[in-house]
Amino acid sequence: MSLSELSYAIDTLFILVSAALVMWMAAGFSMLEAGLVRSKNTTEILVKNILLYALACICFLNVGYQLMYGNSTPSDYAPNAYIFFQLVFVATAMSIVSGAVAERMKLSMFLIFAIIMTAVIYPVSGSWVWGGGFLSQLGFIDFAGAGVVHMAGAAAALAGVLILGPRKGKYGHSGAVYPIPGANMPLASLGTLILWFGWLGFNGGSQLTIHNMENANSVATIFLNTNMAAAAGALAAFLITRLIWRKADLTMILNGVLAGLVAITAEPAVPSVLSATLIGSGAGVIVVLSIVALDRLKIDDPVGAISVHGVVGVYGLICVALTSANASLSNQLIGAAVIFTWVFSCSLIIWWFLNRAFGIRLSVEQEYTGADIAECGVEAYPEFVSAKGR
Amino acid sequence: MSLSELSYAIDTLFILVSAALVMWMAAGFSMLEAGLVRSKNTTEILVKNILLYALACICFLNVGYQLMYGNSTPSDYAPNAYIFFQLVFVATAMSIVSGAVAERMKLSMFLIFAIIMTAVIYPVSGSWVWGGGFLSQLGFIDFAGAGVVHMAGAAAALAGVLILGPRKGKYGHSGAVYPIPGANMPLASLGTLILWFGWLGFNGGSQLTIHNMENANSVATIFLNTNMAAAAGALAAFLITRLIWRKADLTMILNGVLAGLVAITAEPAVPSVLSATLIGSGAGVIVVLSIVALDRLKIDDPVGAISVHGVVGVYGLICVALTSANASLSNQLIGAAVIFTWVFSCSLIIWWFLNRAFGIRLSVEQEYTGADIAECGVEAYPEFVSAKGR
Amino acid sequence: MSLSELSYAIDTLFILVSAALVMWMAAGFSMLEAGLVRSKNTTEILVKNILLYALACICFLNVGYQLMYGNSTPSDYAPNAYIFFQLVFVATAMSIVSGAVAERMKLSMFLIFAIIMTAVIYPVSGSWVWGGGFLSQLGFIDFAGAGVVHMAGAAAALAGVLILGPRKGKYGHSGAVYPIPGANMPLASLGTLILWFGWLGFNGGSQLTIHNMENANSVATIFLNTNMAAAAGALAAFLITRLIWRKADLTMILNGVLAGLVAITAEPAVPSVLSATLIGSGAGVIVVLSIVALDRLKIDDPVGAISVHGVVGVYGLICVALTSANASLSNQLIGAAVIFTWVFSCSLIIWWFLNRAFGIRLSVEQEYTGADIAECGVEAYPEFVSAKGR
Amino acid sequence: MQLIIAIIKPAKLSDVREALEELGCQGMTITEVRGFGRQKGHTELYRGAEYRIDFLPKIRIDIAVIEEQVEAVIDAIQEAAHTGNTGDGKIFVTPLSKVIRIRTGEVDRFAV
Amino acid sequence: MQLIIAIIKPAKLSDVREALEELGCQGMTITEVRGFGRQKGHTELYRGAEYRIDFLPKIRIDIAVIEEQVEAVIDAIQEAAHTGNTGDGKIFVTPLSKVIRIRTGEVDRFAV
Amino acid sequence: MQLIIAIIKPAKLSDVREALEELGCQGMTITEVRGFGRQKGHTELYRGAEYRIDFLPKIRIDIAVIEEQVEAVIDAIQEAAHTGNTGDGKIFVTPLSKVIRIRTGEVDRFAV
Ligand SMILES: Nc1ncnc2c1ncn2[C@@H]1O[C@H](COP(=O)(O)OP(=O)(O)O)[C@@H](O)[C@H]1O
Ligand SMILES: Nc1ncnc2c1ncn2[C@@H]1O[C@H](COP(=O)(O)OP(=O)(O)O)[C@@H](O)[C@H]1O
Ligand SMILES: Nc1ncnc2c1ncn2[C@@H]1O[C@H](COP(=O)(O)OP(=O)(O)O)[C@@H](O)[C@H]1O
Repeated sequence: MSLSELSYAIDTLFILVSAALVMWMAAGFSMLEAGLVRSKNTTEILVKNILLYALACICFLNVGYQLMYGNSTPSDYAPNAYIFFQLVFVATAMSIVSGAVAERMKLSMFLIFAIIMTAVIYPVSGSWVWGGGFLSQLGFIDFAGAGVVHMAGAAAALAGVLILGPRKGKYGHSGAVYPIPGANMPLASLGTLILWFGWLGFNGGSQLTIHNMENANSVATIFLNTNMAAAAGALAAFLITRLIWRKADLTMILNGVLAGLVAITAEPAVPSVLSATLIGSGAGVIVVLSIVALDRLKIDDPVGAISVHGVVGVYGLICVALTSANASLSNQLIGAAVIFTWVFSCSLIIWWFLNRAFGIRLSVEQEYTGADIAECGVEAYPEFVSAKGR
Repeated sequence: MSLSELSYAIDTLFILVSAALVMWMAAGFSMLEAGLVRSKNTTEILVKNILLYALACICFLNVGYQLMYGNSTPSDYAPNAYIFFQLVFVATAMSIVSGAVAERMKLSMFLIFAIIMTAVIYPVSGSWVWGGGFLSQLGFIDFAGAGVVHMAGAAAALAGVLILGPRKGKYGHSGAVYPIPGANMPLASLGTLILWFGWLGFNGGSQLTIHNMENANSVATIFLNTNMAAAAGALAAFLITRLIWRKADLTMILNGVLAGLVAITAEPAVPSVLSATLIGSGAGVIVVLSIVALDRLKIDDPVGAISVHGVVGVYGLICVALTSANASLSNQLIGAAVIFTWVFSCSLIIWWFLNRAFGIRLSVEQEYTGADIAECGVEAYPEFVSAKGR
Repeated sequence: MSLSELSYAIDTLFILVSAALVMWMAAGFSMLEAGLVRSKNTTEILVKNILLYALACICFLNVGYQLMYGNSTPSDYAPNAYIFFQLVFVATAMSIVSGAVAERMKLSMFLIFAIIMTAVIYPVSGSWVWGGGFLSQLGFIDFAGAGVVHMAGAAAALAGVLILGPRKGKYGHSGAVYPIPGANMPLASLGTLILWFGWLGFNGGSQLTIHNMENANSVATIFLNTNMAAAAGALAAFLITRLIWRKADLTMILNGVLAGLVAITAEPAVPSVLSATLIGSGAGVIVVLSIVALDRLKIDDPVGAISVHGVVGVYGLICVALTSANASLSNQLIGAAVIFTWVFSCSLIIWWFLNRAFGIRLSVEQEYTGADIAECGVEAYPEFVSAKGR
Repeated sequence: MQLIIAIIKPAKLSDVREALEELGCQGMTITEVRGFGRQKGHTELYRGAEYRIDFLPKIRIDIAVIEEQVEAVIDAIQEAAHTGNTGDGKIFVTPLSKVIRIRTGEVDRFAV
Repeated sequence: MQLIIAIIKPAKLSDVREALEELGCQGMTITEVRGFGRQKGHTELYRGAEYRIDFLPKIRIDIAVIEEQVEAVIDAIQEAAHTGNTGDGKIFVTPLSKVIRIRTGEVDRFAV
Repeated sequence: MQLIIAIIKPAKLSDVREALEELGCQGMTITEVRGFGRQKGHTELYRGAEYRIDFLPKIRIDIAVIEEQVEAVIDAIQEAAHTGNTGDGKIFVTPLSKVIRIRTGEVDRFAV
């Protein structure tokens, strides 16, 4: 036993704990989405979330990892810890998509897209930033993946939503928006709190080592900043909804939490704790405005994923230019644009092709009856009488 | 890399993991309270829980921390890890309040109180015990906060409940108590299990260092004792309810778990594992009796927070005198009395003032319709038909 | 402070974190089972899960541990950390039983059995494998307890189910199977994801040390393999149900996840990541077939515990012979047979005796009204109108 | 025999039940319904979009009574369910050609 | 045309439905209701306070039938829903002045 | 006075409500019911065992109307609830001997 072995052990433990927390985020997305869809589509969204996680692990491990990182393996900690940590990141990106396309997409089409996204699309743009590719050489900074993971997921989601169209009954004539409330608010809140918890591992673990004072201090700062950004996001979203609508809209507050988390993800270690709070507050405001704006544009996103991960992802990348000496605004914008263009175009082509070839949308009758009966055969709450009929 | 750097790293990691677990307790309180209120007040209690956590972080970081600990910073581990750990403790204290005043208090008044509680009231009494103040000099022992955190939260809650009064329909003439069952038992159970899990970090992390054999053994003992006290609390609460009412009242068992946890919090490292089990059993019995007694006194506490955290908090502080050589019964009682008096008086004044100035209670009509519609605009389970009407 | 003290600290931290994750599995079993039973039996299954955990801790600590491990205590890490880790394992075994006998067994009988199981039955067979007993000397390999914990739990469950009989209305004349859907699919999914998360600690922690490169690499491999087996189990279960019934049966996918986890538990450190994936896939297929087969045999297991933990547990033990050079098929089969025979026979005798002496089954009227009213006095979702009447 | 159908505010259910019990009514059947009428609903808000809830929770009571009791039951319900605010509800009376008690096969006045 | 309203025990629903199908009834509508009557409810316990649940879950079946079938349907329901214990429920028969099938516009005997 | 009971597809509720409002109907009461009829249910799958769901979600509308309005209301419902597929539902009309508004005590035509 030597100092360096102990250091190896502690870094491995640190990464494994972080990776476990990120794995746990799968439960966060599952519960968040299960809470925000109607009860007739709840079983199906759970199936999607579990299978996308499974597929992400298998596809990225066997294909994507190689594409993204080549054959390099770390030596300061267990390589398999690193691989596990990377796996769960891909699943996060894919989880973002499932929420945005919920309640109307065929399960099979979604799974096919998940395979391509996690095996190819994500790893390619990921390699540009984290695999030593041209964006990293340019000086584009994205510490834990506000762009690589979150905005990428949102870009794929946006492409899907554009091809798919809104849920039946969401938009009326002359700009009317008919809200479609989710069935289970405690579940949505639980999901958000799981994500808050897991995000400490997502951002903290991205430091990858903790074995000396400098790294330990960084990791601690990341934990604190991540938490403060989320808190500030919640509060800002609350204040603005209360200001505009005089009500405390829970789902907006939940989106505010997630927006704070996404925004700080781009660079959680450098800002002061006050800056992190401000970054989070900005995210909380932006996400509320963005959700309303997307609804005006008839872009139907049941859980707000495009706003939370996409719009706020870009905002987070821009913030890095303000807080980090090494970053420049232009590089951050170029990086964001490159990733977005790549993921969005690939996704658009694939969704479009799948739609032409097989149709990606449930039939009107199936959408009306609900994806649970159509795809899964069992309802989420079979014993409870629903006040909405179908 | 040196031994001391590694030690710094491992302690930092230990505190961060513990703090993350305590952060996660926010989900525990949210789910527990969301399960124990009626469905018409569920969205609002979720809003309260998330916002109080956010406010606690922001207020304590910017004001309270300074009040409580001055400018001292630790040097054996990352200061930011320590700050994060302290933040989440404050949120715990405030979570206790939200449960007790549930189903009838205005959201805005609650949030104003949360600001004052986390910025001033808690830090001041906290400084007396953990900031080197007079109670610590006296020899008052409260290892992880049975008094500083839990009883303090319960004192603030009690003051609020006294000003606020019981929920409409809870108490009838001539001492009749009309139970108002919570809407979702699995959620309440989940919340309790989250708290059980998170409490390992709450108590364990309070050791603050783990880097040598002595500390590591202490932390392990804390984990084991904390778990045993919770288990014993559950069992004792079950046995006594079964004895008295011939039924296994789930919510009493859940309160028994939490009572065991609160009781051992005062000193989890010193008692033998058998003593910890006994302390937990006592807590399980006391909490059941206390809940029934408070109902007799028409002190309406929907989740049992005052009994669990307050009555059992004092009991826990007293137990320290029995198991710990350094503690004396009189000092423990003085400490408990001082903290209670401070927090209770300040809270009473603030609640009273808020009530005079703005009214802290929802209107009768709003209470009847439910806080969800009144404050948040959306129901927690909008699709499910309720058998209770309103 | 010395290298060996730091190593002691890091191993202790590692075990405590793992143990906390295993403790958290109690929430996983609780939610899984609460989701898969009908709403009229939900409160009671929650009571059972919390009490069995409490009993397992108390009985194993005071009686079972001694039986299983004698007086040996570890010296490389804190003994209490080790004890806590062992405790939570026993609770896992017992949790398996509660699911299989759900919706029809008396609470009191279940608790009595839990005492005997955790104080005696489990520790005795456990000592043969992990306490240095004859099975370990034989060369039987069961790294983290696919046999010792999971198959043992399933054997006790099977004995219980045989004495107890199926739920009223489950099986009709001439082989008809009437499905009895669980009340809350999101809860079942949450439970499964909790188990997935916690299982990383269950398998990872079983390595017990992480302080040097070799151990750290092993632990990392275990995390990765455990995750991959679960992912593959989910996918395989999905593919086979989709193939046979053209639907994505959520509960089968959840069982596929758990089957993958159980199978890899027998030896998670040795197989390559590809082998782990294959082992998991096999488990996913087997579990689906086994569930259908048990239904044919009128063995009524509401949550699939016997298939997931029993049938797949044996499969996992067999797989060790294929991937591990030190294992032989015959030894694995002998080990499985010995444990099964011991646990099954003891359990059968006890269940049989309890049934003779007191009756272990609820009355027909109670089963019809639901265990919640009969045993606990409060319904799980008192406000929601049920479409099933009773 | 008449079947009296009363739509009332949920909060008034226990008062009505007690009033009916005092009259000697031994049975009734209730249903969760939602009513639309002069009483206006409320506005909800979800993700920045407002919408109106027009159907309000009400309780429907179905009670079969013999002719002699019709007036007394109507009066009792009206008194107990009355708050004076819109939305108090309605009472509908419809003729019954037959009533049977399933358990005993008794009919009409012996069945209620 | 008569509208037959049966209040039965939930557990008896499938028996009743089968009996009615055998008679050739092609349609019916059911509602979850809660009944108060001679059958006593049960006591629940919540946090140390006991309370009685007086309203028990029942199923209400509404079935419109032509005059010729009234007796047969009543008999079939009574037989299928009978257990002999209190709480078996009631059958109410009320006259219908008109029945319309929405899909086709057919009326009365062609509409049921 | 007649009580019109319409069983319709849930998706048609808002159309029907709007049609009735246009006619000047100021009140109605709706109930979640489940219907059995010519419209076939669907097959569900749970843990490898299939089963049929025969009762489909429907909405029941109860609306008390004065004689002069009966025909107009029936026509309005039929038109608004019509899709032409099996399962569109039924309208039942049953006589009311009395209607009372609880709030004011007004009766019959002044009460609806
Ligand atoms: N014509 C009607 N037919 C059936 N139910 C009605 C009718 N009018 C009102 N109701 C029921 O009575 C309830 C109360 O009616 P509303 O017009 O709001 O108040 P009020 O009876 O005080 O004038 C409504 O919510 C509805 O359930
Ligand atoms: N007068 C009544 N009007 C309407 N429903 C009634 C009436 N009496 C009884 N019921 C319904 O019939 C059910 C059974 O009645 P109950 O008196 O308990 O038993 P039984 O019919 O065997 O005497 C009750 O739960 C209630 O739903
Ligand atoms: N005889 C009946 N009595 C009461 N309700 C009926 C009757 N027949 C049909 N219904 C109701 O009408 C609904 C539609 O009937 P169905 O036979 O499916 O279609 P259609 O009316 O188009 O022929 C059923 O779901 C049921 O609720």
